[in-house]
Amino acid sequence: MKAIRYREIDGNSLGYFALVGILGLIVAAGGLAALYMEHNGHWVTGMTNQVVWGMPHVFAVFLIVAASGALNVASISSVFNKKAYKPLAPLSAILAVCLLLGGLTVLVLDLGQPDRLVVAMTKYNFKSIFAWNMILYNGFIAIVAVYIWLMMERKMNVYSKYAGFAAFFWRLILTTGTGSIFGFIVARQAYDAAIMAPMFVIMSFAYGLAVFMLVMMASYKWSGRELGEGTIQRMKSLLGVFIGAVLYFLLAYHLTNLYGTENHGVEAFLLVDGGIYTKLFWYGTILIGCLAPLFLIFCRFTKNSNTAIVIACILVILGGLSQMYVIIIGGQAYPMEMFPGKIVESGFFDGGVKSYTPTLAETLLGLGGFALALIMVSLAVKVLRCLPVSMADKDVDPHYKAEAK
Amino acid sequence: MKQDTDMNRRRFLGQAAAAAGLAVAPGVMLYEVQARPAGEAATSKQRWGMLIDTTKCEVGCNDCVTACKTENGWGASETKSSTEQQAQWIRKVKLTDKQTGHVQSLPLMCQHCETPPCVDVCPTGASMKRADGIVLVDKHICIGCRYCMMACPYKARSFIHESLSGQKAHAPRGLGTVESCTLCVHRVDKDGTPACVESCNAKGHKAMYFGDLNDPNSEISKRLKEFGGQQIRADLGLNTGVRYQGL
Amino acid sequence: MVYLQRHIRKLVTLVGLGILLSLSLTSQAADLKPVIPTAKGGQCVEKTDVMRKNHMEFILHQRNDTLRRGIRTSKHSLKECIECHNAPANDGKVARISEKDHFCSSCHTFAAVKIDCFECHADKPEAAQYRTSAKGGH
Amino acid sequence: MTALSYFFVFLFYAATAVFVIGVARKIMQYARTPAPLKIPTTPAPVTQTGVVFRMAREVVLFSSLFKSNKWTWVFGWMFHFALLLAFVRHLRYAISSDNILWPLINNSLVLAAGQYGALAMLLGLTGLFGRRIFVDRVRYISAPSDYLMLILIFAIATTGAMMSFVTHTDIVQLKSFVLGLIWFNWQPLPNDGLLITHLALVALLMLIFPISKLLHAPGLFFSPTRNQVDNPREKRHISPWGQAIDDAEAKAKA
Repeated sequence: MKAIRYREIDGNSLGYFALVGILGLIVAAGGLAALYMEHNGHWVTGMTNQVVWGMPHVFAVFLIVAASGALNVASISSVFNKKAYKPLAPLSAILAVCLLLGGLTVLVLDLGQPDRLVVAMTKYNFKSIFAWNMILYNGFIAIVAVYIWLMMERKMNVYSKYAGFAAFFWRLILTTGTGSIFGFIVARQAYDAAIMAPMFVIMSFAYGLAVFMLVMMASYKWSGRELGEGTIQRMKSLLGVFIGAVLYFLLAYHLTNLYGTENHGVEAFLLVDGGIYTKLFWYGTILIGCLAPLFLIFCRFTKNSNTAIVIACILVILGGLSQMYVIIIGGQAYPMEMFPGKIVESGFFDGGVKSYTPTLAETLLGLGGFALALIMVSLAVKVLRCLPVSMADKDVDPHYKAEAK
Repeated sequence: MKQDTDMNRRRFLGQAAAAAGLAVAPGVMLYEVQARPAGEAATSKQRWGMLIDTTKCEVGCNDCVTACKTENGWGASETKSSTEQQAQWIRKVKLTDKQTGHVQSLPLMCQHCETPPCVDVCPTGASMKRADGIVLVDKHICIGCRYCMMACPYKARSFIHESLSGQKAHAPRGLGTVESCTLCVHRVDKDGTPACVESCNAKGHKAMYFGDLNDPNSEISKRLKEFGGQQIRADLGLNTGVRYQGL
Repeated sequence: MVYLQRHIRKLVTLVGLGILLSLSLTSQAADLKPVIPTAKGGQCVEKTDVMRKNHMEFILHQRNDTLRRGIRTSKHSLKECIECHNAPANDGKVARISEKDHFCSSCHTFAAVKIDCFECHADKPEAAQYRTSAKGGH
Repeated sequence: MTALSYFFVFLFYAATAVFVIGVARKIMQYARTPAPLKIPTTPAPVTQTGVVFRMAREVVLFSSLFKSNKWTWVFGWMFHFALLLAFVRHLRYAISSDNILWPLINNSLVLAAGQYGALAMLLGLTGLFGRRIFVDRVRYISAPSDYLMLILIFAIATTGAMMSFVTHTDIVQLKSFVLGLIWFNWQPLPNDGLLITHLALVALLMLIFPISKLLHAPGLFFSPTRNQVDNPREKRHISPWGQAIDDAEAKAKA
């Protein structure tokens, strides 16, 4: 195994400019959508006083959760000392920061008063898990930035392990915090469950790794560098394990809910007769987001195909977005139980299932955040030495020869 | 204009009376002045609350809601928002028992909890509870994240979805911030009664009582002591300031 | 010398552009001071030079006292500022915040200081009515 | 009008004259200085348009500095960008509401960026200062004027930020003063210690700018390693005095 050499990608090809150009257009569209929303107010969105969080939050929460998971590769190398993952640790950390920034941008631009960001940064209510999250997000960016610096500055390399440890623990807390945003809401039937926190941690592992694998495979394919089968196969198996864990947590979440009679209503809504939410859960999350990728990863006809793995990663991401939609929007659409045993009617939509139809503006804002994260990664690999020149198995795999025998 | 003149006259008389009360002799009051002086902060000696007798609340009557709209200036000003986006500080809810078909009616608004979930979750501290138990939104530092709306078990809060103009001087409200029932805090601070309660009494229903829950001699305390009162979603243990009878 | 002349021509062009730019930066009308509408009468709650520098601090302090603690003194309250400084003219009408001759806008427009007070707060005394014909709007 | 106001009126006219004439003279000097050889740092653009892009990248992103030292780049770029934001915010004192540029100035995003940019500026300056103190190689080559410039700009930024964040000044009267300067209709300066210090330091900066290292601002454009096209084979590079020798030789041959 040779010493790993890092170099910027050239980034002068037509393909690179096309990529940055297309992403830039999506970012611009998202920016315009945000301006439009702020100029008019939220009446131009599908969000209402009944469904108060919408499409922007689906994307923002997904990106934030994926950000934490994108750090997987770096964590595995620094914390669990797996040498094969080490060369990709800088890319993993950079992707994590970019995804988080993308998600936070969406979250901030959706605020009713985005120009009061300074207020949000200076006034904290420490009882609020939301305020905690702001500290967790900023802290994550700071810690991972230091981590990236320690990994990229050769003479500081020896210390990168400690920053890796810090980042690892920090991001576990971060995803716990994000899950708790929902877990701590006692008011709504679909939330108010402690399992939300660990479930978000597990989801972050799967979504983050899927995004990372796509970014890694694209970077190597499009820059004409070599990426060994060993790396892909190793990560793909890991992804399979994470998807299985997500399935397990979903099962546990719904089974615990079903045990209590008071939750039968909301469970029936999500699992049986909730219309779009039921469909999204079974087809989106379970079929597209879990079972199909598992099949692609472990079935012996597809498991060695890189195309199948790319498709599996894309499906995991789509399934993740769909799961976020079910949790965030579905959880709000189900009526709050204020008067058990009564039929409730009012001039403020009490009693019935709330409707939500996202408009173009809020969807573009969400997509813009995704594109922003990806464009930042594209620029980062061009200006920073974070991508190994070769990820060929013989260059990075410490057990390569042993296996080749 | 007529109404304004009346208001001014009333204010003038009130001030004159207060001056007369003070003028008799230092330290001697002819009558007990109820209102807290303007320069004094609200304290936890009081806890303002409301009692709603659902047996007296008439199905189909909307007077409390109308009075609140008139008093605080919401309802007519939002022209672009859809009905699901328009503000609703107080609403009438009709309940029909699934088993017996018994029908009840009640007004529902911010319940002014002792331990309000909205205050707990607010990241900036804009959601706040005054010392005397009134739960308010400090719109100066509200960033419009709507987490309080997610957390409120009563769906009592509204987000303003469009630019407003022509607000009432005593009820500032505007784009991109969250708002809810203030218990007519501007009236309460002048020893007044919330507009909804006043309108309910004016109609002769007398289904709503307002007063100090900490004062055992207040009418609301006496009634609660005698007849008891329920909280909506009592299972959450929020110790609401708004109580219901006959629920 | 050809070399030098070429560069001098460039320089002259640049300087010319610079002068044009600086001219465009300056105003045509050259109002050196804002026209501040007069108040209802009497002395303001603080001295003028103190108000000019610190009115925002007073209002900020008062807003927290009023909203969070229920202290409703009128001395530094925005409502009272408006009562006195945007009092109805002879025709009984008042200016809107969007007009240059509203008391607050007069200076805030002049110095380009953005305020969002009137997104929520009333910009006129409770009883007063707006003018129908806006003048001096911006 | 107090004597102090008159003094500041005079000071600003004098400082502006020294600044404009001084910098113009320097630019003339740079323009006249011969570039005898073709020495663009490669890889360099091979067309004139390419050079414009390269120069733009240099001016906007400090790309050479980025390649050579990331820390200096972070703080340096942070400082310069914040300086731009602060400059744009200050334009509101010099232009009126009927100006075409007014919408740019009277814009909450730009105004807020300018205000909080002050903090970024101070952070950037602290970094640049720390570099001169803590990095051995840089400390060795630092001259007193290097420190002086940093301290001067730091003082200007601090006094400015204090007027924004700590104790306010009467900016309506300040704007009257500035407009009075532009329209030769002098107005009194607000009597405020912080503001007077701020303005005096700015005038000092303008006075010494033409003889200081800050001339790197116009100087960058005249840097031959950056402003030359990489086409020595396609087009022969002849310096003015080289041309003279060529001409003389040609004459002699003829």
